Amino acid sequence: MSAFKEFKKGLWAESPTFAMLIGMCPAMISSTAVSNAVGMGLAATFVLVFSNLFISALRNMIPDKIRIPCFIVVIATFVTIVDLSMAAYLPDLHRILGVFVPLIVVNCIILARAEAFAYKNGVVDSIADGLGMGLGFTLAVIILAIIREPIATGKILYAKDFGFEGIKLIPAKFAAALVDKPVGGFMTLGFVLASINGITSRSKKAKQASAACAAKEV
Amino acid sequence: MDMSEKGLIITAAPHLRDRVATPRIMQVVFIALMPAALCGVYFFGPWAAINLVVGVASAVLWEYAIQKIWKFDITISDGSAALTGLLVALTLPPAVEPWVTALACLIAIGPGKIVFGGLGYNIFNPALIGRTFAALSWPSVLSAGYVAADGITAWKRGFDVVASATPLGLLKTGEIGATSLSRFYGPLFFGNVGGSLGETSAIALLIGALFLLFAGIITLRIPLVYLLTTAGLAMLFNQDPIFHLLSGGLILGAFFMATDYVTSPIKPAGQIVYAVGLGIFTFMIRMFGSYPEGVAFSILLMNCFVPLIERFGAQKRFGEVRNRA
Amino acid sequence: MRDFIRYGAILTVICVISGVSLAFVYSKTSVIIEARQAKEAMKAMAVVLPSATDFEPIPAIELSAASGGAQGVVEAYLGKAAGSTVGAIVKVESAGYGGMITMLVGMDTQGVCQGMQVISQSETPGLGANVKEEPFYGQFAGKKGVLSLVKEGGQIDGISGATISSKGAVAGVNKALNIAKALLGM
Amino acid sequence: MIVNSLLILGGMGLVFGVALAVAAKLLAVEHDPKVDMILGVLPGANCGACGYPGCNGLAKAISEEKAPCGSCLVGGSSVAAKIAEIMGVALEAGDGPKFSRLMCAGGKGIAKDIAEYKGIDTCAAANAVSGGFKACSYGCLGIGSCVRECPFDAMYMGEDGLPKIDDSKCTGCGKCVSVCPRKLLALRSAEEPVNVVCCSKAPIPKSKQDCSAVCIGCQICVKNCPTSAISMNGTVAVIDNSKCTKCGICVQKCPVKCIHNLFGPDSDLRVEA
Amino acid sequence: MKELFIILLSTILVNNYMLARIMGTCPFIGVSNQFDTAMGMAAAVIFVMSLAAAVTWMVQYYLLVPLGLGFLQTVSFILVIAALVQLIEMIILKMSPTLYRALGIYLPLITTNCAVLGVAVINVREGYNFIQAVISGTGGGIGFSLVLIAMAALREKLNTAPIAKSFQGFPLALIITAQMAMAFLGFSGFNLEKLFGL
Amino acid sequence: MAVRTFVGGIHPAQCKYACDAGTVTAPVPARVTVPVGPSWVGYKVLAPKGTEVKVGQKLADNEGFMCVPTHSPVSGKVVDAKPYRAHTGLEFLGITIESDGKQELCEGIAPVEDLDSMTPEEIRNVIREAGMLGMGGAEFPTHVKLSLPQGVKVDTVVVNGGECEPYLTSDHRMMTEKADKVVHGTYIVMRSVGVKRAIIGVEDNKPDAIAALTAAAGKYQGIEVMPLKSSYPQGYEKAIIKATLGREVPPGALPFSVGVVVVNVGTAAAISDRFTTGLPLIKRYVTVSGEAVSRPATVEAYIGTYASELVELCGGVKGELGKAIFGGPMMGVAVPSLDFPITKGTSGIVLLGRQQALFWKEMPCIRCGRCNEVCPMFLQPSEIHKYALAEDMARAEKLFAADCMECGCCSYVCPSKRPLVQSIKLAKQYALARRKK
Repeated sequence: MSAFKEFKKGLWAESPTFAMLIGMCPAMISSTAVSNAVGMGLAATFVLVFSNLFISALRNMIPDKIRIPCFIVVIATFVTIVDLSMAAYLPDLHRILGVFVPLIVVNCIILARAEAFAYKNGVVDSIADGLGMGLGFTLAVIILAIIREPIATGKILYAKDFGFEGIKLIPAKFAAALVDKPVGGFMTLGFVLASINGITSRSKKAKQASAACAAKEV
Repeated sequence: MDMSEKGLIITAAPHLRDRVATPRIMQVVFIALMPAALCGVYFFGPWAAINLVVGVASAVLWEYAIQKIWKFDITISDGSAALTGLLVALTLPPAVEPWVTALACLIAIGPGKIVFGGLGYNIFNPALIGRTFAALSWPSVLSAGYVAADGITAWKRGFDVVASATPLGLLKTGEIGATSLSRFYGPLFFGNVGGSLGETSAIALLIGALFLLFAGIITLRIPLVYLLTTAGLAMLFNQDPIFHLLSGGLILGAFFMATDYVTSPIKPAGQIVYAVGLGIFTFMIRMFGSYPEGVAFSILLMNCFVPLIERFGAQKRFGEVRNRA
Repeated sequence: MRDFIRYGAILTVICVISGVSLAFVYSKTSVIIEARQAKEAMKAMAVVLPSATDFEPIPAIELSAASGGAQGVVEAYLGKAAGSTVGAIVKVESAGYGGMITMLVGMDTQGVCQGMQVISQSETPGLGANVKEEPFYGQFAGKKGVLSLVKEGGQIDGISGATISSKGAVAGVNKALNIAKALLGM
Repeated sequence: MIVNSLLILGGMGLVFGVALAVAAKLLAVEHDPKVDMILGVLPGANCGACGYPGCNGLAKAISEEKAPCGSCLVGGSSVAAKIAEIMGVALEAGDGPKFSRLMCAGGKGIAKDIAEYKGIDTCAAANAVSGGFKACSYGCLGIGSCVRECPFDAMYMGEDGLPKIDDSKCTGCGKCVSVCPRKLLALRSAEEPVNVVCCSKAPIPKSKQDCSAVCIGCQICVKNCPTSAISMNGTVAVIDNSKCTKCGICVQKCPVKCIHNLFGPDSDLRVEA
Repeated sequence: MKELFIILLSTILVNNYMLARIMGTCPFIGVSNQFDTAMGMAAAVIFVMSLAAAVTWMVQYYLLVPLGLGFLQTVSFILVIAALVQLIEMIILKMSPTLYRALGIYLPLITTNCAVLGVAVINVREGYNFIQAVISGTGGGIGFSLVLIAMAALREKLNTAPIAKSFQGFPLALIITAQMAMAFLGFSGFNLEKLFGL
Repeated sequence: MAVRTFVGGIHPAQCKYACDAGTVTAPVPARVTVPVGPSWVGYKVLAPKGTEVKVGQKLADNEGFMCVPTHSPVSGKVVDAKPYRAHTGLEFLGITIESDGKQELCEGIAPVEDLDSMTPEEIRNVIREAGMLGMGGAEFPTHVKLSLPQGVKVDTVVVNGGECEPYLTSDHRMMTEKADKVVHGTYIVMRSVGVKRAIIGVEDNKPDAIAALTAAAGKYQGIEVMPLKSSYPQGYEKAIIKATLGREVPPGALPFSVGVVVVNVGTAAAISDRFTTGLPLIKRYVTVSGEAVSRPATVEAYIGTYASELVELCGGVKGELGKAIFGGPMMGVAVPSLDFPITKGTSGIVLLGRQQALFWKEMPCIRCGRCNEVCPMFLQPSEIHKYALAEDMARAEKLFAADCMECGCCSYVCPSKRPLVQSIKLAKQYALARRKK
């Protein structure tokens, strides 16, 4: 039960990208296309789950003073595994994500979860947390990609590795190439965050108003 | 009757105010840009006129729509949106497809201005944000919008256009040499040369600039230092300084955009640092960058550093005696 | 003192485990990666010289002799089909607008260009970067002789607004064709 | 390859592990664990009502015994108790939670405006312009700087033009008290409900034309208080809460209705109004 | 000499780690809301990046390359960087508690500043020699710091602006970052060799 | 050489309607309320309710150094002596006298015969006893100004004839009509501080005043009349020192730190009055002007006269009254009604119509920098304003908010019509309060 709670929180309420605002660099790079987003998201999730697993399992062994180097070695190991596998099996994605695959190591999400959660919690909860956070990151990146990809290229779901040609949404002439660049990523994330803020504050207000009404009736 | 019951009005001193008001300043700048706009329309034909109208109208409409949707105060009456729209149109190619102008205005007004809290708080020159976004997003559409400046002939052709390159573009591609460019002086001065809608006619821009100077809206500090830095660098690198001064958006940028109050430093020393930076970046991008023109980029770049520039430099108070160590 | 040993030992153990597992994964994947890279290179070569089935690299000395000391020649292959030479592929670099454009150019034994592929470039996106798009590179297949842009009275439609990139690409193709001719002894 | 990688990474691990261990020994810094514990208990609103820079500052001050355990106004008694437990001291017996209360009844229709103010929309600014737009120079200006200052959204402007307090949200942090340029807000606990809600220091006799709820200094309350809890402090009556028995006689007798029970309807008092 | 200057200028302006390579976004957004903190962070980043560039270069060319262990690059680099940062953290805590308080949680997070690992990896990819690598690290640090400080000044200036509630804080910071990045695109394709006459 | 002036400042429309109207001498009012001050705390009322008083009789006094006595401007009976809400909104002790119309002089009112044999101390004492306050509006006790701290040497007396506020003409009239008295008063001030040189600075838009003063100054050694550029705030103490002598008074310092004593022309004339007629400060020139006054004029009025009476004297209110200002429109105080008595520092009453007084639409700051250019104190009003509005008073203080003298130039020129001065004043109050701590 608690494990499910740990899993759920990462998806939205404590979404690493939308709520905690960490791990933004890979989000910027990989949200240019839905396929890249899925690739980066799953890679990060894989690393998160396994690093959380190992760190929580070893947490009683790792002394406080050298915990960061230990965490980072564990994380880097899994990242390298992902990097090598991706180069072997998904070369096109590997080429697009380029230097950012090894840089998953320094994706703040992973170290932050190791530090803030896995080091303090049990193995099952940590796996759940890692999975939740990872999928939360994936979800966030996909949302960004769903906005960015069609604006930038006019198509959506283009994935060369899998032979998807993509679905045409707007004529290529109108596609804003800049959105494909980090500029568009930052802008998109900024507007998405603002919209989330706006929606949550509105729903909060509505909740308060209805609560106030209820209070009056009583 | 109701009013007198409220009693007299009390406010803090002073009880008199100058007649110059912000909307008036916007109007004056708008009018000062008219010679350049009319020159552009004359030389480039009907598309230019359509783009000007689309720019101004869409900027005002976007501002109205965004403020309406977000339930902000509607501020279109301050004239800044219309001015931004005009500047967007003037900095875009004359015959660019009008949807580009309209979208550039959306970017200028939305992310360029309103998200910062509206007029007075924007960090970057909104018009240039819009223009640069368009230039980087739809480069091929934009490059197709540069048309020949034929005056009457352009009007006779109507909506059929003849593509043309800009002098800086030719310089960049090496189609013209770096020296002895004096044959361009005349066209660059009067405006019968390829380029953005409002940037080609130096004489029209200078008339507007003089008007602004006499109206007390701008001082010469930023434009002059900017132009001198660019010309100086041109000479240093064995380029033709007059060609560099007259071509591209330098005059438009120096007098009408670099002097934008909101996005330039207030203190005189800061203004000089800002203007020197503008000159350096403009010339470097023109010479070594991948874009033929660097005015828009350099203004945006220096905009980033304005608050930083503003933080430096001690303030001299009245009567303050500096310690002589 | 105990801490020194303990800290050192723990970190060492973790590192050792990491090192061993990585070495294992590497040994497994490196084979696949190399194979794939080779296959990809082959694929690109197959595009620029469709008639060949086999590609034989040309030694550097021979290549430099053929290119006559020209700058920006990277490598070259002879295309073979059923044992006989059907053409040559030359990888060249040519100055574009934002930097070097690296491309692969294939030519058959008749001196007809069979195709061109841009391997890497750093041109302006949306403009010069279009050299890697089909509408541009597709024009080269089937062309013969010294190529030039339509603007200069030639056969190749340049990319509008990206004269330097287009010119650079054409110059690169011309250079490659020349070398290919030399390699094939034409 | 496996051996090499084993040696390299293992060696690096050994070197850095030992280096960090040495550094930890050499560069050890005294750190009071109490600070973290107290910080964990504090609400973390960083409101600054305690007078320290954020909760962190207060935690440090408490741990160094520079501030009393009950310094956090927002946290109230429960937090104070927890902090006292951490610090291992007994909590001083304090009074109940305090709430902000407005000591002015001069709302719309009661206190007169003499001018129309235009300018910066804060009470302090309006107060500084010709002494304010109200006839009474001591009454609430009703611009609502206190409402905007409240970090807990506990205040709102009532329809009578005076600020109102939502006790369910008010933490008694005192921010509103400090922002009022006329010092009209005060913190009161439910133990001290009866108050003279007028602060006018204007000379007696005061003009009832300016405000119909002004303490006119008639001393009827003083004379009628059975426990002599009311006295005149200059130009206004004040109630000594230690003597007040909440009988409600003064509330009933006040001719200008400027003595209020600030916690609930007047019927809570023993004598009905 | 010219060559080193080109590397320096290129890492500061043209290939700015933050705005052109998009590395270090989290500390960039996180630490730029206060000017003084940004200054402290800037100094720390320049220092750590230079040091990381130097040390990782040695690891690469004295350990990994001779033994053919290129695939251990990520692990060994990050291990070196993490340990170094932690040592520096301890030193700062000991020597200047004020600076430590100002940097707060961001000092350990320099470890996860992608720019630091990024500079190490990129130095190897570019095939820089030792001095070039160090210059590239310092330049990267300066470039990151420059935009960080400019950003902090921008955001402090906006503290008094009437920004819509939903845009306050991170959303606006991201939008500013986007516009700064757009301005920095002006440097793209910058031909520094030409500038220095090479 | 160009006409001397200071750096910064503005040139507002002059609107000096009452300039040519001559001076009206107000009749003896039936009732006056004489404010006791400057700060009424600690004042001893010498004429409590019910006392019969005569013209020039001392009503209240305080031993304090910063205090001057108050005298009755009329003869009659004290009907009230209690704090009242003055035009500034502060509470003042006011002594209300019902006049009997006889204007009997109090005993002991006599001119000073032997000025030349008096010591500076004695002169200062006479000035104090006559209740002299700075009549330009600041109401700073004159004898305090003239009492220099030990070791401080001054070389010049600057007489401030820079009446730069629009509408106001009282000093102008005073200088034209009573040039002799101004010059004589200047001479007395020079004696009291022992200097040989005095400069009467007058803006060059008052040629008749310059002519009259030059003629009068010829009788004395060392008194020079200097035309200054007509610019606001030329009449500000530090500005006029800069304009006349080119010296800059350091921040937070008083004029004597650069060897100067500044007095207002009105004060000089009042001092002369005391020495030649024996009368203390009981009358002053007040300009009643503005678009909402029927017949703008300068009135010689008794201190304590109600503003409403003076307005009636000038033909009453014209049109709809929107705003009434005590003092000039740049630095004066907007009052809630005309039911306030004038004080020793009230140089004018300006009435504006409702349309004119309605607030300008406030817009966001566009950072045009006009405020920086005009600030005579070289401050950055827009920045201080920004932080003051954000209630970041510490930062506002760091930008030297306390140096502001509230001349109003920044608010005047602001194209976005922002309340710069008001906010800076708040920051200044904060700074001063903090400094007191």
